Amino acid sequence: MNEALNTLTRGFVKENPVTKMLLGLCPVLAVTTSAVNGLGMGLATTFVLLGSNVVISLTSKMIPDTVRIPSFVLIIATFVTIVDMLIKAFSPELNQALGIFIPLIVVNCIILGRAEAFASRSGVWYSVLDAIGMGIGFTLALLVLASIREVLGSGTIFNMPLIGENGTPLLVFALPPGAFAGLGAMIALMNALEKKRGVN
Amino acid sequence: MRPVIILTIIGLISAALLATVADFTKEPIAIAKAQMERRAIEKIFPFQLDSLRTLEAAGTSFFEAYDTEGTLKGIAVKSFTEKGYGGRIEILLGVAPDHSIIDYKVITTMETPGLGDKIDKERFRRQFHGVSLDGPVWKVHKDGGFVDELTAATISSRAITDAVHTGLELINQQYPNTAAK
Amino acid sequence: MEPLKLKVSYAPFVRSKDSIESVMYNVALALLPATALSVYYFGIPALLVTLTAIAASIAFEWMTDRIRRKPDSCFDGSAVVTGLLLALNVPSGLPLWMVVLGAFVAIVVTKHLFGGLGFNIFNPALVARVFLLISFPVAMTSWPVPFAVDMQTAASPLGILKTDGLSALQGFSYMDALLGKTGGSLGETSALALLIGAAWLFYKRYITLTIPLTFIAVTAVFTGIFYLIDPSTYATPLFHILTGGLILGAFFMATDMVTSPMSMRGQLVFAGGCGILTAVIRLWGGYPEGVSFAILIMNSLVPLLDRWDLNDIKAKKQQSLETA
Amino acid sequence: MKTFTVGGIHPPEHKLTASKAIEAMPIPAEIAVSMNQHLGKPAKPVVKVGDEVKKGQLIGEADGFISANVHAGTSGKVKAVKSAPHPGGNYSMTVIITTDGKDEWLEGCNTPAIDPTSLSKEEILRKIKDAGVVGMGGAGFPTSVKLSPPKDKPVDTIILNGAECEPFLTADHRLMLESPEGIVKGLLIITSLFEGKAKPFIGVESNKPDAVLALQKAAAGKGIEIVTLETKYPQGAEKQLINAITGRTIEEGQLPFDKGCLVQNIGTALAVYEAVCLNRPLVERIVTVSGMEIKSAKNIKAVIGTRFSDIAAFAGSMSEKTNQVITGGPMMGRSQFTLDVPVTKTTSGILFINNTMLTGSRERTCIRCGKCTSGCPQSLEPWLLATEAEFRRLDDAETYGLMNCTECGSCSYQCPSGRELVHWIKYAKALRNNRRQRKTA
Amino acid sequence: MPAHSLRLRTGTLPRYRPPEPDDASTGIPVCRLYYKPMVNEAFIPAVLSLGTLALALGVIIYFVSRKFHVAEDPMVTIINGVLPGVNCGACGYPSCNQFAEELVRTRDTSMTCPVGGSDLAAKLGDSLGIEMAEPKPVVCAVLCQGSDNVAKPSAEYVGIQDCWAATQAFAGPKLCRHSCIGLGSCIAWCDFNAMRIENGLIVIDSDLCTGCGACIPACPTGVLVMQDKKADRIFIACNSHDRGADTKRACDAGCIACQKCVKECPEQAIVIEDFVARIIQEKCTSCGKCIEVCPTKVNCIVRLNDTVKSKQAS
Amino acid sequence: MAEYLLVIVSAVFVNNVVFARFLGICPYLGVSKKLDTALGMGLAVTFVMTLSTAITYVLYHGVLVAFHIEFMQTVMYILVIASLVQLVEIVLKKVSKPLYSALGIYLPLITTNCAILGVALLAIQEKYSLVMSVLFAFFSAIGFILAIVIFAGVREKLEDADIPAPFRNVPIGLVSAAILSLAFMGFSGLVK
Ligand SMILES: Cc1cc2nc3c(=O)[nH]c(=O)nc-3n(C[C@H](O)[C@H](O)[C@H](O)COP(=O)(O)O)c2cc1C
Ligand SMILES: Cc1cc2nc3c(=O)[nH]c(=O)nc-3n(C[C@H](O)[C@H](O)[C@H](O)COP(=O)(O)O)c2cc1C
Ligand SMILES: Cc1cc2nc3c(=O)[nH]c(=O)nc-3n(C[C@H](O)[C@H](O)[C@H](O)COP(=O)(O)O)c2cc1C
Ligand SMILES: Cc1cc2nc3c(=O)[nH]c(=O)nc-3n(C[C@H](O)[C@H](O)[C@H](O)CO)c2cc1C
Ligand code: SF4
Ligand code: SF4
Ligand code: SF4
Ligand code: SF4
Ligand code: FES
Repeated sequence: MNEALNTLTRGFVKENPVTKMLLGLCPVLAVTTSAVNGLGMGLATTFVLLGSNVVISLTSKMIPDTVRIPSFVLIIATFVTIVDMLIKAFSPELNQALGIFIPLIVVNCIILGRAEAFASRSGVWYSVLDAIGMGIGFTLALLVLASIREVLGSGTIFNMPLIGENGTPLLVFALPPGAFAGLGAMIALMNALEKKRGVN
Repeated sequence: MRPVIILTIIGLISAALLATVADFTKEPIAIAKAQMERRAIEKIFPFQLDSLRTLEAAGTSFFEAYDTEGTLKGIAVKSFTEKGYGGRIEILLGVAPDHSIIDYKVITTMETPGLGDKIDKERFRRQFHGVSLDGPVWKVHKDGGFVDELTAATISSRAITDAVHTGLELINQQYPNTAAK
Repeated sequence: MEPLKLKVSYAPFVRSKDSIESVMYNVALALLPATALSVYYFGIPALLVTLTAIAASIAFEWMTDRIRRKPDSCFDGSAVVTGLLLALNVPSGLPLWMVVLGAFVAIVVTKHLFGGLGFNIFNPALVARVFLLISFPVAMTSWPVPFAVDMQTAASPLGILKTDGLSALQGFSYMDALLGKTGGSLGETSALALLIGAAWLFYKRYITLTIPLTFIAVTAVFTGIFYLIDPSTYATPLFHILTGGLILGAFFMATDMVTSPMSMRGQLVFAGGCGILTAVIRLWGGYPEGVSFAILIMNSLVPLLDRWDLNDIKAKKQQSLETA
Repeated sequence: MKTFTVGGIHPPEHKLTASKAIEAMPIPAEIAVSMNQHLGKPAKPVVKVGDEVKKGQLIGEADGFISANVHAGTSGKVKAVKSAPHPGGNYSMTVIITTDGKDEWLEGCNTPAIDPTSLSKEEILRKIKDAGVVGMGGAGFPTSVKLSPPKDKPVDTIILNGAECEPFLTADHRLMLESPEGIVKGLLIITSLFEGKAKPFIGVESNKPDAVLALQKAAAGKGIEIVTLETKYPQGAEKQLINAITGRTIEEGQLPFDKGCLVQNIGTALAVYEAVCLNRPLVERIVTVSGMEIKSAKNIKAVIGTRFSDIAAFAGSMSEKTNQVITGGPMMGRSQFTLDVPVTKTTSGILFINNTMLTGSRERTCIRCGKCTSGCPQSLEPWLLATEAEFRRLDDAETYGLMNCTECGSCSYQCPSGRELVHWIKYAKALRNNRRQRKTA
Repeated sequence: MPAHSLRLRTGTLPRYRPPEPDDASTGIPVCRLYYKPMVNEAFIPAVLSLGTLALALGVIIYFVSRKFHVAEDPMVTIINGVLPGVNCGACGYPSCNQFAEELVRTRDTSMTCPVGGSDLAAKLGDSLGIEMAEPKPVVCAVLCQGSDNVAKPSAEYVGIQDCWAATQAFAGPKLCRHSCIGLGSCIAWCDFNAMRIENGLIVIDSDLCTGCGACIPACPTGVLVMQDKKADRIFIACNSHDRGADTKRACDAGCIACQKCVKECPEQAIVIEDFVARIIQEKCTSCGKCIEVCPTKVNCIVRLNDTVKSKQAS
Repeated sequence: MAEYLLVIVSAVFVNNVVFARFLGICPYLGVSKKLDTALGMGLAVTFVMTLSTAITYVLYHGVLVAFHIEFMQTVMYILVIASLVQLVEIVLKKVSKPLYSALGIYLPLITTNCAILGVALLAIQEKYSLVMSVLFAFFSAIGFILAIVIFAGVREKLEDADIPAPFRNVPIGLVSAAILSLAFMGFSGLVK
């Protein structure tokens, strides 16, 4: 049980896919202009991760090496397309905000990475835990970065205004430079915290 | 040949799955789109609208809004301009039957958040309320017109003025007989 | 005789009088005419902005030294120069908290995160300026009018050119631009005051003229070509030289040795690139002024330009080995 | 006025002793003659404790091709043969002699002048070798070896180096004023070895017009060209001197004779004359004793082996502010950790200074100002070499010309950040050599 | 939730009912999901096209990979995975990878990785199916105890803080020129964090030291040497080749070559070489008799674990 | 002509894949430690990006649109890209050892480089013609090379810099990228 717990939780912080493994950074940077978008992207990715991890852990024994990658991406792409269509149908606003980055979940390195590194070598149960753990970690990272950017860049959080009409938000945080700098600061912070913990 | 067969099988399953899901979601997707539109129009018009008639003409869409009694209360039109700071801006313009502006809403914009995208703010939109085509000069203040431009976003202000003006002209062409004068 | 306490060090045992301090404080001195003039034109707010920028820069320098447990560098003059240049790059009416924020971006983010003096890739004052410009476009483009009584603002000549076209510039006078009686940031207004300072730096050999002259010449040629093609929409090259931050940028910011190439060849490419980018952004870009962006973009190419020289040294060595 | 084309600096000259005539220093009670006074392998001591020696007696024998004989500087008794501090900063095998005050020459030494034209080329070279003459301009390369270049490298230019570009030093200057004839004679002996195919030059910096005059007088009609050189450091460095006088450039890895040149210090020329014509081994030399912290700065003629402590006493002792004692000039010299070190054949000066650079923080980061590059006479990028050294990228340092650096110190002098550029370069060279040795071992 | 209702019945799929005309006229779209055939109009083309594409690509990959197959020894990868991967060079190869390649190529059982020790040797042997020789465990020790309060200083060194740099300026800041200079040039070469400077003297933690030997050539004065990794190993912790009197003047812990230990040693395991005692390790039984007779102020004969322990305590 | 020029300027500078579109960030950060490897990655990306955009363009119009199965876009595209990458890798390994050792190691990384798929999708979204799509893909890749090569230069220089420990490597890389994208904002407005 301990191992299961570990499989689940390590993705949260210790092996966080974004801040530690530096995977799937494009959506992290691109869609984090508002907390809602970050959350939506995180959940969509988690869903795909879960689906593909399950299917791949079940089928990997049957898939020969020569076509391993094409098969995996095919499976992943199927889930992504499903998510895409579901979002379009049930949350057109989110669809508009996430745009091209929904189909791009396919190439989010986290998913293929987990498929290759974990799901194809582990049982379903652990693959599910891994997917959920990593998904939560990813969502967490997105949510944190998105909240910071939304608060600083637009002066709102979950679209609720925090400053008055005349307040001046730090526009850069809504723009690409703010995304890069915010992520950089976040990773540095994680490094610093980890070092501190390591010393104690 | 096993790899080939496996890959093909995965392809077949995937395609079958997707086709099914696509078919299921086709309707909801279309509806969701229509609803987004309707909701946008509802936001423009201050009254409770009942039925909506869509008209495709002049390369754009017009929406006639009726109240529960079936009287025409307003017309909305999709209009756009290419002159924005970030390029194309699309708006939905709503006018009263006398062709005076009720309100507009920006549908798509690439204007800078916090700057140019303030064209969608109530404070800026307010100045267009009640204005119609051949009242004032359709330019921003700086160029001698009636529109108070946003600070540091003259370009966006000009663009939106252009888009609204175009929209009014489209409606005038489409509904000449209902013109106020 | 008392046994002497001798100290052992390595040759040479005499050193020139130059130090980081002497270099930096001379740059600050060279900026004094422009600063003084801007205070004369824009009054107390300009003085406040300048003092705040310098004080905040020194304070942030001191704080980072503390945090990083480094020997004090807050009075080596580089923070003063950065602060002063930042002040000269912003409108005189800028709220002081924005100035402090700019100093933070310059000193902490652009300089010390990269390792401190000598390691920074980008020009700190310019990063701060661009950061402020993009964060607070309204505040950063509200240029107070010289001798204004009630904080009246006006667009800078380049701003007018960008938004309203050449025809709106009827009243423009080259003399005013030379003396600085136009709207603009603290230091970019008076070309003359800046040139006096630059002459001092050149006389003291703290700058060479390769970068500034190439930069200005390329900008002039590029804008000149388009002026000749269509004088009714494009402004004259002289207009482009005298307005905006070209003089300030070319003589004081592109010359920052930390962020510019070391070899003559590299400097030519660097300055040429700055010139072309400045002209392109001014003529067709969304921003009226391109000097800051141009220098920053070329800053990023400096490691490659340096590397180009090093590869050449290596290649030459290889060649001489082969012939030998 | 001629000068070299690339780089160069202008440090303050501080030639405090330019007008002080050479004084002979009395022989101290004890001298310490190092076996390592030259480039190459140290000499082998050939005396034992208790041996009586005469002035000019061989006490150390050249050991190998690049090595040189060492002679006793005065008469006395060998007190010890042991490892002792050396002005190069380390220790070396040293013969310590208790002097007897008689200063008796060994028989056959210090004879009346003989005519060098009566000697064959081989005899001249043998005499130079026997007398232990080595380059007195700094490196101490055995002169007899330098004077026998390979046959396939014809020498067409012989240059006497009277530049003395280092601040403070005036030993060569005084020598040119006081013994111009000996110098010229030495030069003519050297030239004669090349059978009239080589043209002799003497290069002197423009800050010594009196020396130029003296040499011109002594050399009149002898086919020697006296060249006045711009006062610029390092005018006296071999490669720069050759460049200034002939316009040729010594490439990396080349020796002067690859470009048909031969450079000797003027002191070396005098030593050659004395060895060949007067049968005097090299046992004394001119030393500039200077610096702000010594009471009476002067030029002295000292017996090789005289300890710095004795010299300090002779020059009226140093002030309490002294914190560094340097052999050689301030640009290329070495600081000493003890005053027990003796004068060697290459000791051109001893400086007593208060180096204010030693207090407070010295080295800061490079601000890429390029001053070191513009000052480097070897067209190197010193800041780069120093960085590569700092990160121990020795191969890279080597491709950027590490071994081409003459360690002139112009770069460190110029650097506003107080970077220890030469020291880093020296460090890289040391690590490189160590690595080489281990590879071949 | 969107305004329209989504009703799904369990059991069978609901039947699809096209929207009624009046729905359109009111403008309020109503969506109801009813049963709908599995095979819709997009189904056939989708399945066919993706199937064909997958088939085609599969066939191409299959044939191309057969035709262009390149043989590679997977063993190198396996060995690489087993090796520590620190590229310390102790094995005599510049990198772990080259060690692996060479081992796979030659299957030379005498090749050893000192860092990995016997455990690793066993693993390597298992992977390759051969019996590997076991490396003798060694550890680095310092032949000097001249810390700041023991060794006398010569002059104050001001300059680049590095042992090699200091030796370029002079013989070193301690009067004894054979001593540890104490500026830690060696530390940068240790990949295992086993070295530190205390009181101007290098200290090696023999628990962390793997005996890779990377530090040894990094020391300009040569005070680092390899010793067998044995806690009670005895050695002379001094490197001074000066005469006794000079050594004594320079340092309290210096070997003055007094011969007492030589005479005391029952195994004749101690010799004096160039004014310093040396223990012939093959003969030494670690009896410790020599330690008792050494007259120096700070005993220069030490046991390996004592050096580490005492210094760790201080 | 002007239209082509605009697409080029837009793809390289104004809407640079990395700084403005946030595509291909993983290799941008991961493979930029050394200039040579960065260039290798850039070239590999250029090759695959151009080729795959051309193929997917044909696939889209020839199959997806023809049969009204646009929803299969993602699946088809990624299958093509993944197979293409694998094919190129296999062939290269056999045919040209030097080219393989130069580009080979980057090829597997490209499958998960979202810039490839992103650009292929964008070309369709922007309704470009075939020629325009290929041009767009090629110059987007040039934009990627520009970004990654500049960045590699910066990082090589930063190697010697005394950067605060938590910021070493990736964080300072991101901060540099932030400043770079700040500088690239100067191009905004150049192309609408
Ligand atoms: C980051 C940034 C984004 C901008 N975005 C817009 C914009 O969306 N709309 C706009 O009209 N101007 C925008 N501008 C400002 C224009 O460049 C120009 O300065 C302005 O439109 C004219 O100034 P004015 O309105 O004060 O006359 C932006 C400026 C910056 C710095
Ligand atoms: C290994 C070696 C061999 C040399 N051989 C010769 C030689 O054959 N002829 C010569 O003129 N100089 C020779 N030199 C001497 C150098 O050219 C140079 O004069 C000497 O190192 C002293 O130079 P410095 O005082 O400028 O440092 C040799 C030097 C070295 C290190
Ligand atoms: C930087 C530098 C400066 C030098 N300055 C002098 C000098 O002023 N006078 C001199 O005789 N030799 C000077 N030398 C030594 C010469 O390079 C050269 O070794 C010497 O003149 C050869 O003559 P020698 O073998 O007789 O000593 C200098 C060397 C260097 C590297
Ligand atoms: C000629 C010269 C120009 C300088 N220009 C700038 C500048 O534009 N911006 C700045 O922040 N610092 C400038 N400095 C100061 C200093 O180099 C700068 O703080 C460093 O870039 C910080 O590492 C300059 C210094 C000199 C000597
Ligand atoms: S010491 Fe070397 S690098 Fe420095 S200036 Fe002299 S020759 Fe050039
Ligand atoms: S002189 Fe000093 S600061 Fe200037 S470039 Fe050279 S090393 Fe750097
Ligand atoms: S052991 Fe050697 S390298 Fe290490 S600190 Fe001592 S002297 Fe320096
Ligand atoms: S005498 Fe021995 S113990 Fe003392 S400092 Fe020298 S080497 Fe070290
Ligand atoms: S998510 Fe875009 S390249 Fe990894």
